[in-house]
Amino acid sequence: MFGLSKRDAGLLFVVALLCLFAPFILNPFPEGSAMAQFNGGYPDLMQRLVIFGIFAIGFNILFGLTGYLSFGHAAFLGVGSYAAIWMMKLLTMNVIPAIMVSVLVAGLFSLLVGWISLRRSGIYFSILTLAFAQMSYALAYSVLTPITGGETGLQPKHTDPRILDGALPAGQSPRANLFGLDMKASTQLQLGDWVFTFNAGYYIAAAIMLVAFYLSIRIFRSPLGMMLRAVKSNQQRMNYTGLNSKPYTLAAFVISGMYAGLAGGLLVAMDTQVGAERMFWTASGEVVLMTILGGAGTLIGPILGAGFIKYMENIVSKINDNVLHGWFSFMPDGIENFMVTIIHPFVGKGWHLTLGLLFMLVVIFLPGGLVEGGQRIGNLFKRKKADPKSPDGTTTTPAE
Amino acid sequence: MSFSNLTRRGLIKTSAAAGAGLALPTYLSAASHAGYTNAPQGDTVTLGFNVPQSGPYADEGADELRAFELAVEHLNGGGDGGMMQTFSSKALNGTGILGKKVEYVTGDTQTKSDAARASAKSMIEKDGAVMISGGSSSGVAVAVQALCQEAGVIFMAGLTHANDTTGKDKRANGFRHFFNSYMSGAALAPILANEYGKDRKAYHLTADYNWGYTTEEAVRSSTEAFGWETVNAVKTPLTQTDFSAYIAPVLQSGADVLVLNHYGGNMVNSLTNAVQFGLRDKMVNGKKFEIVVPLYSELMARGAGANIKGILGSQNWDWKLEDQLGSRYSGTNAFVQSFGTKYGFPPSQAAHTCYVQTMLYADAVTRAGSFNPCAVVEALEGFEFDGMGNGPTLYRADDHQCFKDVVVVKGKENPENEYDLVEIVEVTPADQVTYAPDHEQFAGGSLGSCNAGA
Amino acid sequence: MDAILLQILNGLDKGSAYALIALGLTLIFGTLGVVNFAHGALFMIGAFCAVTFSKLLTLSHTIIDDTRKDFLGNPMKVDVPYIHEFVGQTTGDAIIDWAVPLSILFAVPVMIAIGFIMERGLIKHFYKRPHADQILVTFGLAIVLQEVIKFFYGANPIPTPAPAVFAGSFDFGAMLGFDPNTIIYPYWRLVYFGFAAVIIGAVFAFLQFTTFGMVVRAGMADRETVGLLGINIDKRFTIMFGIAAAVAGLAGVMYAPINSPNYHMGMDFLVLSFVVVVVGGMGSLPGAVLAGFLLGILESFASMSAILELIPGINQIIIYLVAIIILLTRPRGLMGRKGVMEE
Amino acid sequence: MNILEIKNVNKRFGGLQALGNVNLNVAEKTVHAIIGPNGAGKSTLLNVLVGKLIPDTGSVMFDGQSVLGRKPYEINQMGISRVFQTPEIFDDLSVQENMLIPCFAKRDGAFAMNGYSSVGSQRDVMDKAEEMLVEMKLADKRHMHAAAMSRGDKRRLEIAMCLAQDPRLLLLDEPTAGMARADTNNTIDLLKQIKEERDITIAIIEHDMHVVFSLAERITVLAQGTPLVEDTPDNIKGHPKVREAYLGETQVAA
Repeated sequence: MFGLSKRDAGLLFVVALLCLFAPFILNPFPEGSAMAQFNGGYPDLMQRLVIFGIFAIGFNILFGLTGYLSFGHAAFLGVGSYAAIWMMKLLTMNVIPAIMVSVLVAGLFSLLVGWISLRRSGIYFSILTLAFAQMSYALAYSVLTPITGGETGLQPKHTDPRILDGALPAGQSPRANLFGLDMKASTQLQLGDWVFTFNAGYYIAAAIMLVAFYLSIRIFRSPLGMMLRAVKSNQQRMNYTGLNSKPYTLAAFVISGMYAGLAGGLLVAMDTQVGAERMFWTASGEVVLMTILGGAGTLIGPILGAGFIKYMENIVSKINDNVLHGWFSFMPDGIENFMVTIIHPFVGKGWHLTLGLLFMLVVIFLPGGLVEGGQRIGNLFKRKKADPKSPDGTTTTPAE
Repeated sequence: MSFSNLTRRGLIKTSAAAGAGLALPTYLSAASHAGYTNAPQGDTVTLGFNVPQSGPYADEGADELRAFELAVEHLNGGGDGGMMQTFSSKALNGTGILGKKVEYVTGDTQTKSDAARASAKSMIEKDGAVMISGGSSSGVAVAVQALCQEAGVIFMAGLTHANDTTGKDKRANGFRHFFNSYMSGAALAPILANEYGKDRKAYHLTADYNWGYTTEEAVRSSTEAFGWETVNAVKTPLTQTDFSAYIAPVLQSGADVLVLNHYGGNMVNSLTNAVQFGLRDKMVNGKKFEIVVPLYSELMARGAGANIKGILGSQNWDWKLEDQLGSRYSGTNAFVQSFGTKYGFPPSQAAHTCYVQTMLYADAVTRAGSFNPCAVVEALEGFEFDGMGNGPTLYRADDHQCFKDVVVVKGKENPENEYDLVEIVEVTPADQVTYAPDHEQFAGGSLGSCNAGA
Repeated sequence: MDAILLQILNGLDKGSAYALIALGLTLIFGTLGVVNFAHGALFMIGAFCAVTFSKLLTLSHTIIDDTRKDFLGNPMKVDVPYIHEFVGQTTGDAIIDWAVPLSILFAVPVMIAIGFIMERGLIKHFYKRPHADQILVTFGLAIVLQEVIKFFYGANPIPTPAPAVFAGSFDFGAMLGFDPNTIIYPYWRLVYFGFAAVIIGAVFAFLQFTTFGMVVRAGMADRETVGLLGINIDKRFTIMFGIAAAVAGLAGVMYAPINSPNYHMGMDFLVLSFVVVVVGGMGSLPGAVLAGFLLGILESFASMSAILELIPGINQIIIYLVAIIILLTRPRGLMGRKGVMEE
Repeated sequence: MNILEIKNVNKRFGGLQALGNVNLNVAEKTVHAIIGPNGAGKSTLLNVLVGKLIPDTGSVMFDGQSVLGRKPYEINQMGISRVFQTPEIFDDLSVQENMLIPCFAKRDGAFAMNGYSSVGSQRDVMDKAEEMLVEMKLADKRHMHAAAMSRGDKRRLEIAMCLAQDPRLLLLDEPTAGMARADTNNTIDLLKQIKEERDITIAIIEHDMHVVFSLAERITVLAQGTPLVEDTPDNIKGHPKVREAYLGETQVAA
């Protein structure tokens, strides 16, 4: 199907189903119940999950396949975002030109950065990419303020020219749209105590994510993907097999830069604003963490990692003591307060602590990331003895 | 402690069909609400408090959150009512807002505009918040204000001081109680001229981002009007931690005043460094060298420790105002009393502004008789009030900026405890810090019109 | 001229801080082959050792003073440090005043212990894992460490002043014949410079002149061979990790008066220290020191207003720009060896 | 006809003369061994041939074209494949993938943006790789992880990968170094088979005299960076200069 093997097509199908039914899957708890705090099925988070999924999928093409660890990919995301918002300010609020230009601009910028940084390998490469990203961030925050808006960032305003759009009716703010379909348009479905939200922007972003995922599967299964894994495995043998590893790594770098630009453009399409912090080194580090946490070099891993981190950031950080008291209110007062005291450091303002602990636990116990965790659970159920040396075993399959 | 479960949109509770769970699916579009975003249904209303809980401003965020919780308690009739006793508008009566019990959700802005917007969006989309408040930087305030404008909810800014928030980036759905860079400059300049003389040479170190730019511009133009000369202005990176390279050349320039347009960690470090260099012990041009920090908070003063002693700066409010300057600032003691009783220490200016913003919002809704953002905007525009700790105050309709007296403070020489770090030098009356809505430092934006959302 | 002298002086001082932080990082790289993203956190914990120690010194009991009122009108609670009761107020205040230098005595055992626990409990299991895993696990650890500090000390910076005798600054200008006040430098920063020089010298001497150091250096050059010689290199590596942690911690302790410690100061220094180490060449101790001074001096020059007028914003990017230029012209940094961390 | 002509090649490393005036010709379709004691310059010479080192003076012509100044991958594309002392294969890939990569390099050249069609759909390359796997008796290990193979199999795979490119010159750098006797004999048999079945020139650098004398048609003896003698194996065996300068050591090595 679609030129994919049965297994890959199955994976794509599963991801497509997950995307389609995300509003249900992410909202498992009824409204008003204590557990509703864990519901993530609102448009902004769903959009972020798929957009950062795209970012991580792209990053994985570089890092997962070639092993080149870029610490500057947030710069491409940021540059894509700035390109998109400028399209919206100058041309039209339609998201199509914004997204296309963001991919293009990020691609060009990554070509430049990659061309220079790929002269070095290992940690030297990492530091070069980090240096470019930090320079982009520092300049965008300060001297480039006329172009980037600096600290306050850029948002569409009434007064922007927008030459392709007609004048806005009085009292309306410019809204990102796809040929008139507002990205914020939502429909709600109420089933008993449950409420599910279907958002236009989310489904557009999810569709783009599926295309991006499909293309990444094709790259993984193609000779290019194999060559990129060869780069990671043994560059010496590659060169002595008549293959020039430089253009291969550069291709991977630019492709992943374009994915980052696409994610940046989509972020703007869904939420029309850009701030320079998007390019700070911690943002670059975040996509590294997403990819490793999910399982670098695996197909589905980066999406899982991105979802995991963004979900933690948006859900756990919002749990305050009030919510905790709500959860444990059925207990006697003493125990209730005790439970709240125990959990308090790990939620709300302590969400970073939980994240840090989870990073450590995953790396220590699941070296292959969340994907390995899934495989282990799967193997438990299958009760099958997996030979770790065989290519179908858990530790060796390079592209699951 | 009892607390009912947080609800989203509350609409489920009232839906008769909900209980059965067998009813046919009901299709709702956002537009079928009461004509504006997140119209509260049922007997509760949800407010969103979006403050920095991680990152360098986490402590300031924590103080803001305390104030919000206190405000909610007072609105729902708990505690001693705080400023509701002194507030000139008597619309609020401790039964929530328009009879609906106030509930709230919290989020972490991380002092990053992206994270702040994500958090605010989750409050609007998931929790059904009808008003967002909080924040500790202008970048976040501008980003969230723009979001609230698009989404059709009210934004009551927390601590944001850059001119841009009610200048080039102002929005109809956003309101700022806190003062701004221009006001700091205008309030400080006469007192600086008075204390340090009119023949002074100033050297500015400015944080290299929007707030820094507006503050430098404001302080420069105000002090130059009093005869000061600006010998140099150097921009410093936000990520700088060691300012020695910027401070070392100050004395060589012949300047006799150093103005630190820095906030937060930048200010704590640059001031500490400047004092280390012994600048304050020097005599230049026959005058004692002085350092000025246009805006500083109680937390920054605490971070700077003994270095803050004698440093002049401006504040939006101080908890000693009413005790020291009398009943013009009524409301101050009421607030300090209830905050101090609940938490054991006096509130910061960030806490004050967040508390007041919540009260003002609740009052505006009550007076308007509706949660509709456009009705709230109308009720707040041009609203004159008193008894909220700042003396008579105006929410100007032209730019949604509050105009009130500005407090000029000085680091205390012998603080009695860690909450008693500043002393009030003088209060610059509101009319001296008022500017025309089209003042050049605020040019380039327009409010647009209010957006009620779906 | 005086402006340039001043910035060189300033750059040397800044560079000594960079070099000191980078030293421990490159030591761990070189000996253990581990990319330690928690190194910044060790620096931060060092600074908080100073904070903790001065808090311990000022440990107080509370008495109620009925003659004074607090802000709510209740009787004032006054804290009296125990140390005043033990050694009298004057001596007690003098000891509190010297808290930062004294806390070195407290920090060294604490940091070595933390280093041992980290290495034995965590890092040891990651020697053979990919660098990416090392980065993730140490980054996770760094987050956990700083959140723990934040939980106990809050997010606000905590002023930790140097002893009063080091307040103020030394006038080099007057000494060299320039106008007074043109080249001044704070006493405490000069102390820091000297301290950094001593620590760096001590680490070098330790590696150069002791048998232990020789084995470690041999291990840095060729780990397998040393292992084949039957030397228990693991134990030595644990000790090296403890030393690296102590060096980072001491850098933090003495830095506390320069910038008030806060819980995220480690992250602020992390990127910078990595840049320093890489520019110097992975695993090269002299390289790290050289790069530290080079970047410190260049950063100081880039912040001069004459240069900023010429190239606006150069102070924002100078470190990264220099790193790029050096890495492009010298593939393994200033003094890096081939094959280290290039895979 | 000579496929490889090395003329007056000199290479110094600081004060060390690694190669001194090397003149050496390899005739087409022969097996030519280069022997010599440690430090004789064998590896330096090899590195010059594959483009890893550039000599200070002299010329190296492959099939009438200079290889000097070309990158290793360009020289490989000219038709020179190299087998390393320790097998250099793609450890993280399966045996089949290892085999596919040289086949793609043969078909598509040094770089091709072939990122959309799956590997499996490119039948010509798949078939070629399969053919090689069968020929080299690796077909049953097709799905095995390359790193998991035995040393002998890795060597076999590496040679197979080189052969898949149909090189005109196969360079072998001590192909049996560190191998057990049985593996060494297998490798010798394999190389003999290649020599018989394929139209190929083989240049071999070897320590092990057993290997050299079983395979080589001509032998060059290198000592201190300079060719000492070049002759047939039989003559080399009896050559007094060689015995004196070299064979004493080889007996130890063998």
